Amino acid sequence: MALVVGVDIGNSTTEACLAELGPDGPRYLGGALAATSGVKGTTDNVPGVVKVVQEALSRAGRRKDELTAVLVNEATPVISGLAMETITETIITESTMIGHNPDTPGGAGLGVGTTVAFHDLASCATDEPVICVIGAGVDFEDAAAGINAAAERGVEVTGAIVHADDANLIANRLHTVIPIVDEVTLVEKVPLGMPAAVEVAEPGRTIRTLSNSYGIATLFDLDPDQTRMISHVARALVGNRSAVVVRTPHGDIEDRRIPAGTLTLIGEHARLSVGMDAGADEIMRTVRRVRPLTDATGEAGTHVGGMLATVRDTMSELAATSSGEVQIQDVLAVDTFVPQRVTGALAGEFALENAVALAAMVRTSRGPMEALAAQLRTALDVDVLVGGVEADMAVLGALTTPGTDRPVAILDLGGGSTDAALATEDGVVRSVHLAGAGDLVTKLIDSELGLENRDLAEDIKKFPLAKAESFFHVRMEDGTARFFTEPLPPETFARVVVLGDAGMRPVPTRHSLDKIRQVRRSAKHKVFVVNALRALEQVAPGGNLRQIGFVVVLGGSALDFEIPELIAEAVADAGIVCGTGNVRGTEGPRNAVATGLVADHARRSAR
Amino acid sequence: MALVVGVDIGNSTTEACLAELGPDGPRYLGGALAATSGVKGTTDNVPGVVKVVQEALSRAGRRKDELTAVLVNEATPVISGLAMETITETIITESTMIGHNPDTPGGAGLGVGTTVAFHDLASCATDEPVICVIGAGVDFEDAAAGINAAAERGVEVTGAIVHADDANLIANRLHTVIPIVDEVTLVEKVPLGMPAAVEVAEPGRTIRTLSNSYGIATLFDLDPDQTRMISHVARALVGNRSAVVVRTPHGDIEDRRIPAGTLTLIGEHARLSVGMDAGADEIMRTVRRVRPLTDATGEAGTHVGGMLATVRDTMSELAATSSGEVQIQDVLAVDTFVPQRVTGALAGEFALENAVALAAMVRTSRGPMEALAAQLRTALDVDVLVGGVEADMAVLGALTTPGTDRPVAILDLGGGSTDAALATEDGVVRSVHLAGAGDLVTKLIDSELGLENRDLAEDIKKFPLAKAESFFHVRMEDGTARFFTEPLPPETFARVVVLGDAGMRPVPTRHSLDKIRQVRRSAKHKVFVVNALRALEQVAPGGNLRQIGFVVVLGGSALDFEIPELIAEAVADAGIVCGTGNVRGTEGPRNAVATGLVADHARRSAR
Amino acid sequence: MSIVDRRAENARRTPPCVVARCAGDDRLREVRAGLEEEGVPLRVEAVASGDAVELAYEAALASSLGVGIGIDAAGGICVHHAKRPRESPVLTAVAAQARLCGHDAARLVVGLPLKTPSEERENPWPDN
Amino acid sequence: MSIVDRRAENARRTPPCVVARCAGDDRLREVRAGLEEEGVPLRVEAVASGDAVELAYEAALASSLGVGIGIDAAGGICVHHAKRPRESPVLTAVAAQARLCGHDAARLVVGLPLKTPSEERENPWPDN
Ligand SMILES: Nc1ncnc2c1ncn2[C@@H]1O[C@H](COP(=O)(O)OP(=O)(O)O)[C@@H](O)[C@H]1O
Ligand SMILES: Nc1ncnc2c1ncn2[C@@H]1O[C@H](COP(=O)(O)OP(=O)(O)O)[C@@H](O)[C@H]1O
Ligand SMILES: [Mg+2]
Ligand SMILES: [Mg+2]
Repeated sequence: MALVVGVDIGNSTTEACLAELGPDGPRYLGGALAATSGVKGTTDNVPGVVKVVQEALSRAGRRKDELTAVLVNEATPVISGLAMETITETIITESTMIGHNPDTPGGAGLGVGTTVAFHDLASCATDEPVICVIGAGVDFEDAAAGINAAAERGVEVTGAIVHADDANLIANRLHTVIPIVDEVTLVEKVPLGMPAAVEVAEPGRTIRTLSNSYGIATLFDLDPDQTRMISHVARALVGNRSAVVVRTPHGDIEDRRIPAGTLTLIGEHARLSVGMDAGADEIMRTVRRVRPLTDATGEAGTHVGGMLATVRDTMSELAATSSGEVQIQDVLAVDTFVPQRVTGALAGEFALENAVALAAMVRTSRGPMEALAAQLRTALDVDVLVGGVEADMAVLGALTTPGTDRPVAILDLGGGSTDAALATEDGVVRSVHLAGAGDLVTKLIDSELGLENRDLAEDIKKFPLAKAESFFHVRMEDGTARFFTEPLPPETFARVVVLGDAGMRPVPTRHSLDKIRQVRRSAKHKVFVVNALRALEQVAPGGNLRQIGFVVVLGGSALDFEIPELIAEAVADAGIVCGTGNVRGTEGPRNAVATGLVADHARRSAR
Repeated sequence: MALVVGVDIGNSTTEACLAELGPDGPRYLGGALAATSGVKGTTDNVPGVVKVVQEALSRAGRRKDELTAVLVNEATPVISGLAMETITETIITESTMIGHNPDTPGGAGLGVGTTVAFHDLASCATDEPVICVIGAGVDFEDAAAGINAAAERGVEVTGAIVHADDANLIANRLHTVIPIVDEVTLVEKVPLGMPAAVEVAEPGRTIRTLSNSYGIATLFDLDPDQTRMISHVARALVGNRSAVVVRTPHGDIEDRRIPAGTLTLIGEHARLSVGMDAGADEIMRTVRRVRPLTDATGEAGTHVGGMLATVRDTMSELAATSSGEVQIQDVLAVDTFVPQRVTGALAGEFALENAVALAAMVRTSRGPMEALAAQLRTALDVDVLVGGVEADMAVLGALTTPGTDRPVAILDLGGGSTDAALATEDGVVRSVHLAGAGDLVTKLIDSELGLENRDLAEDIKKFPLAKAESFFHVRMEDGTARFFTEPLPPETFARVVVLGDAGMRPVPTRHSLDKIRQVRRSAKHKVFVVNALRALEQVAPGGNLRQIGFVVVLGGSALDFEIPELIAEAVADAGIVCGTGNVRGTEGPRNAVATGLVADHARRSAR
Repeated sequence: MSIVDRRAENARRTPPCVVARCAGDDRLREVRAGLEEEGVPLRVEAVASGDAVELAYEAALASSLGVGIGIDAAGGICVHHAKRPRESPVLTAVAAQARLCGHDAARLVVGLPLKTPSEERENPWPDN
Repeated sequence: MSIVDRRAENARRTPPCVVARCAGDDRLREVRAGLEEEGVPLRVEAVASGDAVELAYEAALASSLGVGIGIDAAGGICVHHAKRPRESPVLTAVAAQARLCGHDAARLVVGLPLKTPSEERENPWPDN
């Protein structure tokens, strides 16, 4: 009996399936998996393939010299690139607002007056209310004493802006209650002698006057035109517990749209351009209109241009073709946001700027497979057969999942690309390769949370969250609690943690558990649900999802604890049975192509 | 100098504005407000009017005999009705699944076997794996001993289903780790001798196999048709930490759509019918298509029919007309969900059923105003002038808000209706009255959270949330903490509380703070953002929001801490300055109509 | 140097747990079961006599988790927290509710709402 | 009847607060300010001598909130929690960080992440 091993070289993972071919078809003996060495479809893959083959053999207790053949898929190189471009920017042209949210502002209420430096408080006139600006180095007792003394002299101090984290310390020592905003890092930039308002809400509440355009208009006696100008400020302050607005002569805060690059999409029948700042929906509508896409270019000198050029260059190097011959076959645009420091802000305020993330995919017709096969033959000293269209193989493998039947579609959710194929009842297979998959999800999580830590973002993607509520218990994201007998490290205290394989890992940000969870789920939705629908629509007969009976979700990202469920939910309305694959009833969503290679070989040998 | 008081009789609130009319226009002396007595526009309003007039006078230190005139708006009766109809129902035709989430399931993993009653464990055969079903009254030590004994005898016990909250107690006493689902109230209904699977995830994780159609197919060796049947079960189990699936011969779980009533919308030019089960979007699209609406009817014998009939009857009584003459002038449909007990469930499982809530509004051309005026004249012994179109008056009053200018639109967010008016530069006023406002928000919060407590729902609507994390501190919904020196009552411990005016009030449900917050905000969005856009679109010149310069938000619901901000956010893209009104620079969003009545009267008198 | 009383501290050296002081052990098994089901450890100290509230408060002070249970000779049970005033326990209950008392003692540790219905507690919330 | 030591309990009868035991009071004002800014009360007990970690642990045991601060004669500061092992304090710091120590002691009470950067603490998290 022949002993064969099917090997699937993926972008990230190389998988093997070992089987003995008998008269009743293949008898599967097991499999193995390892990280792909080098870029898919190149001779760099040899070590990875050797590893999985040896591992599959040794797990089954078989020797290498028993092996009849190694079956390798036609590993077409697929490269994907990611880029992100910010399309809005918040700029404070003059210092008009301080919208930050210190943990512990002091006092409560609303104060309006002219800004006066603390050191000038002793000498200031008593004819108008003042807002006291307390710079670095002033002790809280001195600050309180100074304000109390001024008040006794007849100066109406209606609020204070403080550099240090002293708001409650000062408030507790004053004879009257005034709102105090503290931790204003750049307090020296607050203009003096200007009308200003300070508002602090009661704990748990948000400000009501400075977040209302007409509230600000009332305080500063603004005319309708000035009110229109200030309305951006009011909107930026919505949801804050404390805020300061200073009325400078020409102060304004802008929501600027950054002139972003243009993406040109070249289809078989049409060629359309779309600005990056039009947003993801518009870009994707344009992609759809030019479909099938044959290439895409980005405006030179912009991020889009740079990004597409990089993808093209890497690809031309691999395929040993000129970069002009490399063609982009799909693009996925996703709306996202990036926390960025506000230009001109006084307390290190961040604004969430809008951005568009772009994934592009390049696919060559055929990589240097023959060279790879030759080197494998030498390394393993066995017959190596290259063959079988990847999509056909994946479908064959997927159909070993119990409960499936044709018409069946597979969704292979990888790291760089989302691949789909449909096998109809009469055996025809149609397939499509789309840009954007697990790596884009990780990138979105990383940037939307401002982590700048890809590894942590990957953990957040893969594992549930919890919050360490004391030294001895954590609260899971589902609300249940878990008790520990060993005290947790102080670094985790009151922090959100990821419950990874290696234990708890704190997330070093101020985001709440729920915010992180929401970013995680929406990133998965924006990439995988969107791509699943795009892909199924393209392979379904007549674009009609109702013609698909079963969808089997495969690939590394099908191991995710919520992605398959998000997709199943999205396609349920079309009457589709959708679930995570369970290849050969044992392998879960892995090993479909490797298994398909064996099944295909067995079928051919039997004929 | 004339002393006049403008009085606005609203559906919920009666407001007064007192002013002295001098040569330079009105000098405002203050106002007052009280609950409206009786239905707006009827003689029942007299006591409420008398109350606010007297209060306004006494606050300003003036006597009743100084009063020259009382100005009353044309209080057109507006009645609104609310109804909710469930359009889906989850039914378990045979006992196939237990998807409930006990707080403390035991063990972990997946077990498959035939269900056996605990008392039969001692005598059962050893040839197949079993799932042990432990009924009420079995002690946990006996349960564990029984399972251990069976295991020693060679019976493979792979999981357990338990009546009491005993899962960990049993799991801790077993020699092997098996998944145990507990607190199954109706455990006696679990069919015996059937193949079943029990899955319990690690703490903080969710089940992976029983929530996957192909997972269930693998376990029970289902063919594609059976897999299609079971796919509803898999979807219903998504997100659970534990679950049980029993394979009964014809067991199935259905997502049934309830045949709901039909709503017929009669417009000036068209008449269209739409099923309630088509959902809110489709109903609202239909409303839009027949606009202007002249009447609506509900299919007799259905909820819709009943609800519209009630509104009609109440109205005909008030207006002393026949109910056939009463006409419905607007309808707002909102998608919502209602937690409902699953028919046929074994552990008191709830399913979130889809529902549609409907608000309808009836308006007569003119109520018994003359009778009201006559009674008022007697009660106050002063001249009573009825006049001024309500919308005109509201605009006049709103324009006393600093920073506003024409073209200006007002949005009057009340309890039963959302009213809007637009005043263009040349003074023309267009107005519209829409069904659905604050009371509908309260109702949505009440039903979506399953509170059955309108008063608590009203508090949740109005005030921020917190969670009592220990006896001495609460965490606010914005993440900040607040420390108390007196211990909080045990009833609040670990519970979500509303921070109302009367202190902390626990919310007696299992919903997380974030879930409650999300329901609250989405209810406000579904009613007020939708209605604000509908209203502005109807009053804007050519339906173009960009033609509106300023929007002033008025009425009781404008006092809400987030509704005005949600609306401002939604209209910001159209370049509109939107904020909460501040009538006369002092009154906030209240008193616009009363103030407008005075301003209008002053203008006429000056001529 | 100040006088250092190490007795309490020595007690705390043991793994963190809820402490129960029992003048009777009638329903102790049920209390223990409630805690075990919730996954929180318990240490039991037998005493000669005492009132349930007193015993619970002492137990709470002795617990490194600040949660104590007192069981008096008549089977009366009290759950207390070290941060609360002595005279204001978390709950007092009769023997039949022993299991729930165990659950609630554990729930105080891990921050879950109590299971005992509030009418059965000392200071019911006015609104409930 | 068992011996009841009421000393610790008497200390607890006072309103709930963090306890500081100071062998020096150099930076006490700063520590106090940190707690006050966060809104958590402090009770100070002067002692003749002692090591900051020891003092902090004793203080934590004496605190009804379970949080203690120790200040040694040299100005070294330690923040401790009664539920932690004696030898594993929440943080130890130098006099210059007194204000942050006050903040962090308060934050242990109200469940907010600590302000002191983790490199300056005893058991830094391997990943940070
Ligand atoms: N347990 C997991 N949960 C979620 N995502 C996972 C898991 N394991 C791997 N992935 C993701 O799968 C992707 C790689 O998928 P894979 O199928 O191995 O790629 P390829 O098909 O390109 O070889 C990566 O984005 C990785 O983050
Ligand atoms: N502080 C508040 N926050 C939110 N909603 C409020 C507040 N005060 C009143 N409301 C809501 O306002 C609505 C009544 O508005 P109102 O303008 O008085 O009615 P009407 O215009 O019909 O007389 C009710 O739904 C009530 O819940
Ligand atoms: Mg502060
Ligand atoms: Mg349990």
